[in-house]
Amino acid sequence: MEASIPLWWYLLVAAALFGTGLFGALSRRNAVGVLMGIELMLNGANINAVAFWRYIAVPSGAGLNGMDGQVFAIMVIALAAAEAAVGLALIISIYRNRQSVLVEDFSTMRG
Amino acid sequence: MMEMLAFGLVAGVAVGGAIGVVAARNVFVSALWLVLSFIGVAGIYAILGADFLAATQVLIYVGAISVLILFAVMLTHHVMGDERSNNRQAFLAFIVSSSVVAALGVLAYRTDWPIRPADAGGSVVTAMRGDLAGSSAASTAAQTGASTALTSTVDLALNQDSNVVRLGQALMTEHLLSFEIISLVLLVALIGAIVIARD
Amino acid sequence: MLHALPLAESLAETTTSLSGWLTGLFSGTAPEPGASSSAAGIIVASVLKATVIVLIVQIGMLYATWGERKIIGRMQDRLGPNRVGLFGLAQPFADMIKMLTKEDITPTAAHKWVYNLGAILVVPPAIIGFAVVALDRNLIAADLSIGALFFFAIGSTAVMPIFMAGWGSRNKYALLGAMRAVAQVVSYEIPQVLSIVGVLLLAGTLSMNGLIHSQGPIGDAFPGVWFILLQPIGFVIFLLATTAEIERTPFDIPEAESEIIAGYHTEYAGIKFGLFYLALYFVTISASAVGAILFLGGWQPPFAFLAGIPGWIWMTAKTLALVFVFMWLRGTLPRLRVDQLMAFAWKVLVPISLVNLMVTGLLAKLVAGRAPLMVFGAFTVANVAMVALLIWLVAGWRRFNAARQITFERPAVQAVGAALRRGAA
Amino acid sequence: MGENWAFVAILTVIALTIPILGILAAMVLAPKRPGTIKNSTYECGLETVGDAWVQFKVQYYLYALIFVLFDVETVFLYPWAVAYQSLPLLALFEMIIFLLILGIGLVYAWRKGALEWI
Repeated sequence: MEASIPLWWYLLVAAALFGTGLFGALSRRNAVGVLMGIELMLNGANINAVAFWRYIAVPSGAGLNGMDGQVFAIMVIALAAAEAAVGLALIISIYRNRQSVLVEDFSTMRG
Repeated sequence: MMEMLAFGLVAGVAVGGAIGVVAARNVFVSALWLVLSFIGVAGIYAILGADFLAATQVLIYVGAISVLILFAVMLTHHVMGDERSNNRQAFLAFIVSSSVVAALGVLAYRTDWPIRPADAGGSVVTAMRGDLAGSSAASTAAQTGASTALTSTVDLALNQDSNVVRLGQALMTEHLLSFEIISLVLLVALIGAIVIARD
Repeated sequence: MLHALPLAESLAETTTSLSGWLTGLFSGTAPEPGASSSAAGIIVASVLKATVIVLIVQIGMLYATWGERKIIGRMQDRLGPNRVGLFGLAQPFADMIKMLTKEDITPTAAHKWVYNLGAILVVPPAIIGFAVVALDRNLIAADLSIGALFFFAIGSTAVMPIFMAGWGSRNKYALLGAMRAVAQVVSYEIPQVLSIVGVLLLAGTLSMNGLIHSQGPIGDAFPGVWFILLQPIGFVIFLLATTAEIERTPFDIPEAESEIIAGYHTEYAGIKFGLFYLALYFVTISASAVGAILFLGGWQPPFAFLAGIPGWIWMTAKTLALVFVFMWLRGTLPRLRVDQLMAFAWKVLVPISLVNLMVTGLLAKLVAGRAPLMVFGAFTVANVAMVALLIWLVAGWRRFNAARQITFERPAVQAVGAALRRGAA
Repeated sequence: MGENWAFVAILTVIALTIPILGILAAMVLAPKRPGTIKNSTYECGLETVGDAWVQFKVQYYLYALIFVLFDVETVFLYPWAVAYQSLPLLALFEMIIFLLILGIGLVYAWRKGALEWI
């Protein structure tokens, strides 16, 4: 029962989430929507980390605890929280200055 | 069989939610789809045997980050109505992202992953709870358990209770530096976000 | 409710033995927890268990509403419901029929999907938490290794339907109520999850049954050391934070009818309003049950010689006691002022629970392996010291505030103060 | 392990059907007499002015912000607490450093008035 699902299924789902997030990040006009796309991409990466933790042989010994995949995923979640906090604060700040959250309006840095 | 069914269900929820995120025209509705996708990902973690991570995913993503996103949506009210949600690059973006998915999928399928043999060995780490009455015997047992967990060959038998314990040990030993740095990152993010949002 | 329990027990035992029997049949080995069972067995057992849980919870909820009205009535020198049935015992069913036959209005302005989904989704988070509640030694539906965290994670998702209800109604007051409700719920979630870290630290597990086992009697003569004895501050914080988290009085500002109509469920009528009501009582019961497990020893009897009484009676009694405390709070305390609400969570509860957690950590290392009586004594001394320190700090802070107010109120004192400040500068 | 999660999944499905059944029952039992006034937005009898989906104060975002970062902190606290008995005393100080650093954030938010209710 444990290994009835092949690893690549998980990787495929992760890739699908990553790809959908990438599409969202590239194509949304709303800056909050772009941020949601980035969160989806991070989730896809996290699924990979946990799937590898579960499936891939780890070299034994070396004082390893064998929890690297999960620790990695937790760190990513923590960083995603920090990223969302700062990113959304930036969007709110820009909105208050320019009354818009559409990314094509944020082009003052263009040469 | 049942596991495959469960996997199909949660994977469908995760990917379907993700598609909803990019397809919805209203940002608020888009955020609700995002929550659904997060729940699906939590289900995938549960199937993978990462119980703690599944709960964390729900606690942080569904319970916290989504709240942050929804509050941000409320604070930027111009976008509440339906709108043309995609920009002119949408077609190009679709080609790029679908080719990324195709490439990753083919790679994942064709690579010969070094899968570890299914559940080799029994559980090395016994339940490490020592109750409070916890005489010295209990605590020494816990300590020897800890040392075996740290030094013996890595055994991923899914003894869930010990999984959380080992996670705590990993955070306090091998990953101590990243653990402490995370607190700094969170502090900087908090201060930065307060400064930026209040200005 | 009491009549339903033996039935539940026998049903749960039947299903457990059923799945165990199926396992043994197919694998040829003795069933053990965590071993893979047959899919059909698991599904049948799960559906039965889930139905039983939902029925018990439903009846418990109906009589919790009745009990609350009776208790509050007594506290306010009234009789409470007494017309429908004996002692008004049929009142909840009359209410249910009323809810079902009332017209169900969807406002024209509302976002139909989000509005209706909000009412539907408010119920599941309140029910799913019961999955990890242990009624007796072997009577736990899903003894997840992360039980306590699972409960809080499910509880944290309850903000989503609130948001959906408020936004979907497209009503200023509903949306304002939703924003305030979410801000309050998430603020009190932090002290709630922090308050039990001390318990986890002492028990060394997150599993609900594991937590109960570690509160068992010590030897034959000693009573069980419940965590309320070692973590009284944690328990009080847990109780207060939970009251706010489930938006019960005195923390019910998000739905304070005197301020913002009825909060995020202003626009809901009939059965959909009933669903919000349902969810409120569900979470009251489940939070009480989890409080009983974490701090009151769950199904463990208070004294070893009382072990003859079945565990589920203890568990039910403790849960009902905590439900009563929630109702008592509602009958006794006035509603908090809005500006005190957030300050109380962040400036009082969070710092106290952080200090409590560090002290507990230190003590747990210091007394590890000592005799139970000494452990208990050390914790008592530490708790008394912490409470004394807290009282001293609060008193000092109030004196400081009083002194500052006098300075502002009396012109002469103010003038002297200003002169002193000029001199200093 | 698997059966526990299977149970959670099935309980979720049953928990979803209860409100749906309730609403379906009300559809059959409850009267339906809609009217323009009855179905209008409820504001104690006043005419509704402007859209409800208005802009809110940034203060709400600040609560959510502090909440998210402290929620992340609990995720690190729980495994630490569960593993605590098998860890040396040093772990306590490692956690105290972690909490102190985050505590600075709380004090900062406090001083900047991010914790005041509007």
